[in-house]
Amino acid sequence: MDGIHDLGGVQGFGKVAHKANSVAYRPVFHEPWEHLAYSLLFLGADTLKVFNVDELRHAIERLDPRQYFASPYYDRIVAGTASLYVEKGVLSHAELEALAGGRFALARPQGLGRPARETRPPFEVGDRVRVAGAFVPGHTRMPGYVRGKHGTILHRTGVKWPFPDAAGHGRPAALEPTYHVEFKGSDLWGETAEAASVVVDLWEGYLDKA
Amino acid sequence: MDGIHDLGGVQGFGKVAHKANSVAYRPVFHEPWEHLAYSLLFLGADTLKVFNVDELRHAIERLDPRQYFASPYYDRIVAGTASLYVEKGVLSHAELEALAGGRFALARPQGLGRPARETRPPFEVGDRVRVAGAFVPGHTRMPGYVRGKHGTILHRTGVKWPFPDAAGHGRPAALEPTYHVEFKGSDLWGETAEAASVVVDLWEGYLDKA
Amino acid sequence: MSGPILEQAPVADRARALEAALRRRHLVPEGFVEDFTRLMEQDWAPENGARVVARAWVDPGYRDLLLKDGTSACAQFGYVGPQGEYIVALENTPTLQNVIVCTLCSCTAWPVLGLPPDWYKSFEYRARVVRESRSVLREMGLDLPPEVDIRVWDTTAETRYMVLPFRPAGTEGWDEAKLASIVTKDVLIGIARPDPAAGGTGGGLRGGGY
Amino acid sequence: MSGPILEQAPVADRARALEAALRRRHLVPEGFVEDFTRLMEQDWAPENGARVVARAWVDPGYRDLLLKDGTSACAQFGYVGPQGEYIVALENTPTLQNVIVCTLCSCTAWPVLGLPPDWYKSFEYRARVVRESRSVLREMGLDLPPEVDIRVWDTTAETRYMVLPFRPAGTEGWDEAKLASIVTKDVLIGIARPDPAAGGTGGGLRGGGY
Repeated sequence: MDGIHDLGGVQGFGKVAHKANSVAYRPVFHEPWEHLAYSLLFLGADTLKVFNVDELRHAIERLDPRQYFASPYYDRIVAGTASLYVEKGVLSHAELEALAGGRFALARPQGLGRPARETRPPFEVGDRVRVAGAFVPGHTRMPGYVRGKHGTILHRTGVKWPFPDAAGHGRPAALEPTYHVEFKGSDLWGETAEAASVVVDLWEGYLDKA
Repeated sequence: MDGIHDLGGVQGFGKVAHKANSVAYRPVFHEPWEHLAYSLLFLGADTLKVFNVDELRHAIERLDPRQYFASPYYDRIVAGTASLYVEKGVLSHAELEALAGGRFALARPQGLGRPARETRPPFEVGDRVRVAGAFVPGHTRMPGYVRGKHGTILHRTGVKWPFPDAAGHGRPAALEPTYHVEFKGSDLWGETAEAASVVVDLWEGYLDKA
Repeated sequence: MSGPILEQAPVADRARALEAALRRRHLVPEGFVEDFTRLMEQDWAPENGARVVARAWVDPGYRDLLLKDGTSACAQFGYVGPQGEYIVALENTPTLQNVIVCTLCSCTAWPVLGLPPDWYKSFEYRARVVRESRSVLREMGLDLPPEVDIRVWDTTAETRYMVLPFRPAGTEGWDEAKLASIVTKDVLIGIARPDPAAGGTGGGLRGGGY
Repeated sequence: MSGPILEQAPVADRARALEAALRRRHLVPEGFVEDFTRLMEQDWAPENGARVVARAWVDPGYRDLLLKDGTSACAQFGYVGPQGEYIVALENTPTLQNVIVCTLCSCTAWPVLGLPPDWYKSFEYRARVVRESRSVLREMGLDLPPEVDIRVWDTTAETRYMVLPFRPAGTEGWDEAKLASIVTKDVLIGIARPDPAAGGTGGGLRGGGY
């Protein structure tokens, strides 16, 4: 989906609040609850297998855009994780709000997602490809800034993964390799581009032979 | 600029909070300060001529994206208007904060903008045109969703206006007509489009003959 | 990171601070805010657009003028002023519904429609109506049959639009005032159609009905 | 409209509520949160990636393996686990700087880089580094000469990247531990280059220096 989480290339943001090598990275967590965000996420995704990480990503994308923008990172993880526990019937929204002592905003409803394409011959390193001009209402891992763009295959992964546009909706997902596709900076951002190239890791189903 | 104000087609938003013909539109203002937003804006733009409305639009686009998303409409007008009075040297940021009794967030700095193109022959009704694939770091009135798209001229305005990519930065701006350009819904949003067409009002300088 | 950015003096205090700073420099002419507020609250009203529509329904010559030169047609009633310098009327038919939006900010034909309503300025409407037009209209109460095409007009330049609805059956013999009474603000924006059952007995300002 | 959406119980209370709800259903195994937190706080650390880099600098065979099969090379040190199942090392040269980002969320190679730092997760970094790479790096303290190309890697699928910097002059004769001491988290992400002047006397965990 073309959500506000799809931030690549969005203009109007200020400086990154960091000077290279100037900041201590410990302690890893800054608030006494932050460790719970990833812990309870991986409890659900890995140990309990109630949902998968694609669904978690999509749950965060389904937060109201105002909530997404106003919430710090681990708050978004908590909100997305809680949304899935509720949607999967493990917990109820009412009990979460009772325990929290106030409103506990969850994600907006999800749609159906979409299956992977039919199997096609794989691409090879050096192939020119075009990112499909698809408009996907649900979860996808194709950032908007490469839609319809031409690039070159640098690498095909030796492992296959579930197609996220299906997996992110909890439906069966075909396994596909992904490709490291290099796009010329000027093809993405015109003369304002400052990188020689941007490499995006794209599922096979997002690509067509150029 | 490809800012977060460029909302056309962004997904993830919920229902519009309105039922057709069900809501009273009076009183026009809901808070006792809201009338000041447009009043002080038009004082500066029309009476004092300290800035123009393109600059005001750009000032709002230059608000921090988090502020933009968290602020109600008239709050954004106040913030943008105040930013321009300060940038033009009419008021100082410090006095605004002293009078407000707290922080008064203003817009992020602006860039240079860009001039209009050289004059070219005008387009005619029925012409097929292509929106230039430009990546404009400053103010522009070309919404991102038509960049590079093909459309058809429905109308050329009988009046010319300052090219906003220049005017929005307070620099001299050539006058150009605008064109009502019709884009097929499916050309903009693929098979998910629900409108037969979208008509966008575009300055001549945004267009090339297809 | 998001917290500090959003922490500000209340917007009411910031709006008053902006006014106070301008006043103590004697930059606000006597009565300026009061006069401009009266324009916004009283003079610019959807009843104006309704009168234009009613006249076009009963006077073919005026209708032709309205469609050819909306600005002049509106000026005949004295509907002129800011955000009304170049008015274009969009003609609905039984198989075409025109809908107005401003995705980049919230431009509206103030003199004939009044100030834009809250929902028109909402992120939801701005983001969705160009892409999910039919769903948005249905959610808002206008469930168009599939044979009706939707044409969305994005107010990205200086043209200000008003919708000219088609005169519904059941209004035969009505006078202009009665006809105007079924042309609401929502009808003029294009998210509703005139409802003959709602026809009042006269024109003028109506209460909470729209 | 934005106010009510953002009003919630404090995130600390919501995170604790989620934990409490899961615990009272006995869904949280004994020690699960503590063990996972130890992994995040202690086991996954940029010192791991630094050791990998130092080994590659002194052992050409290991370097070849790292560039051919990063996952296996990291597994030789025991650096395996979630978000480290498919590791690809990106080789810098004196004229090429690789930079890692995740524009859609904040994917990172946890086992070798540690959890992503705050700035990596910021909207600023995610939005800007794919488009304004050189400016962003300069602002953060890495002012690359124009002859150095930038290649940005967007972590949009399951590949997890680490940057293999080139070994700087002035480190001749250093042992692996000392070499590792100049490979910071920022170096492994690609927003800094190793600084021989910062070389410590041994490996292991360092304090606030990075």
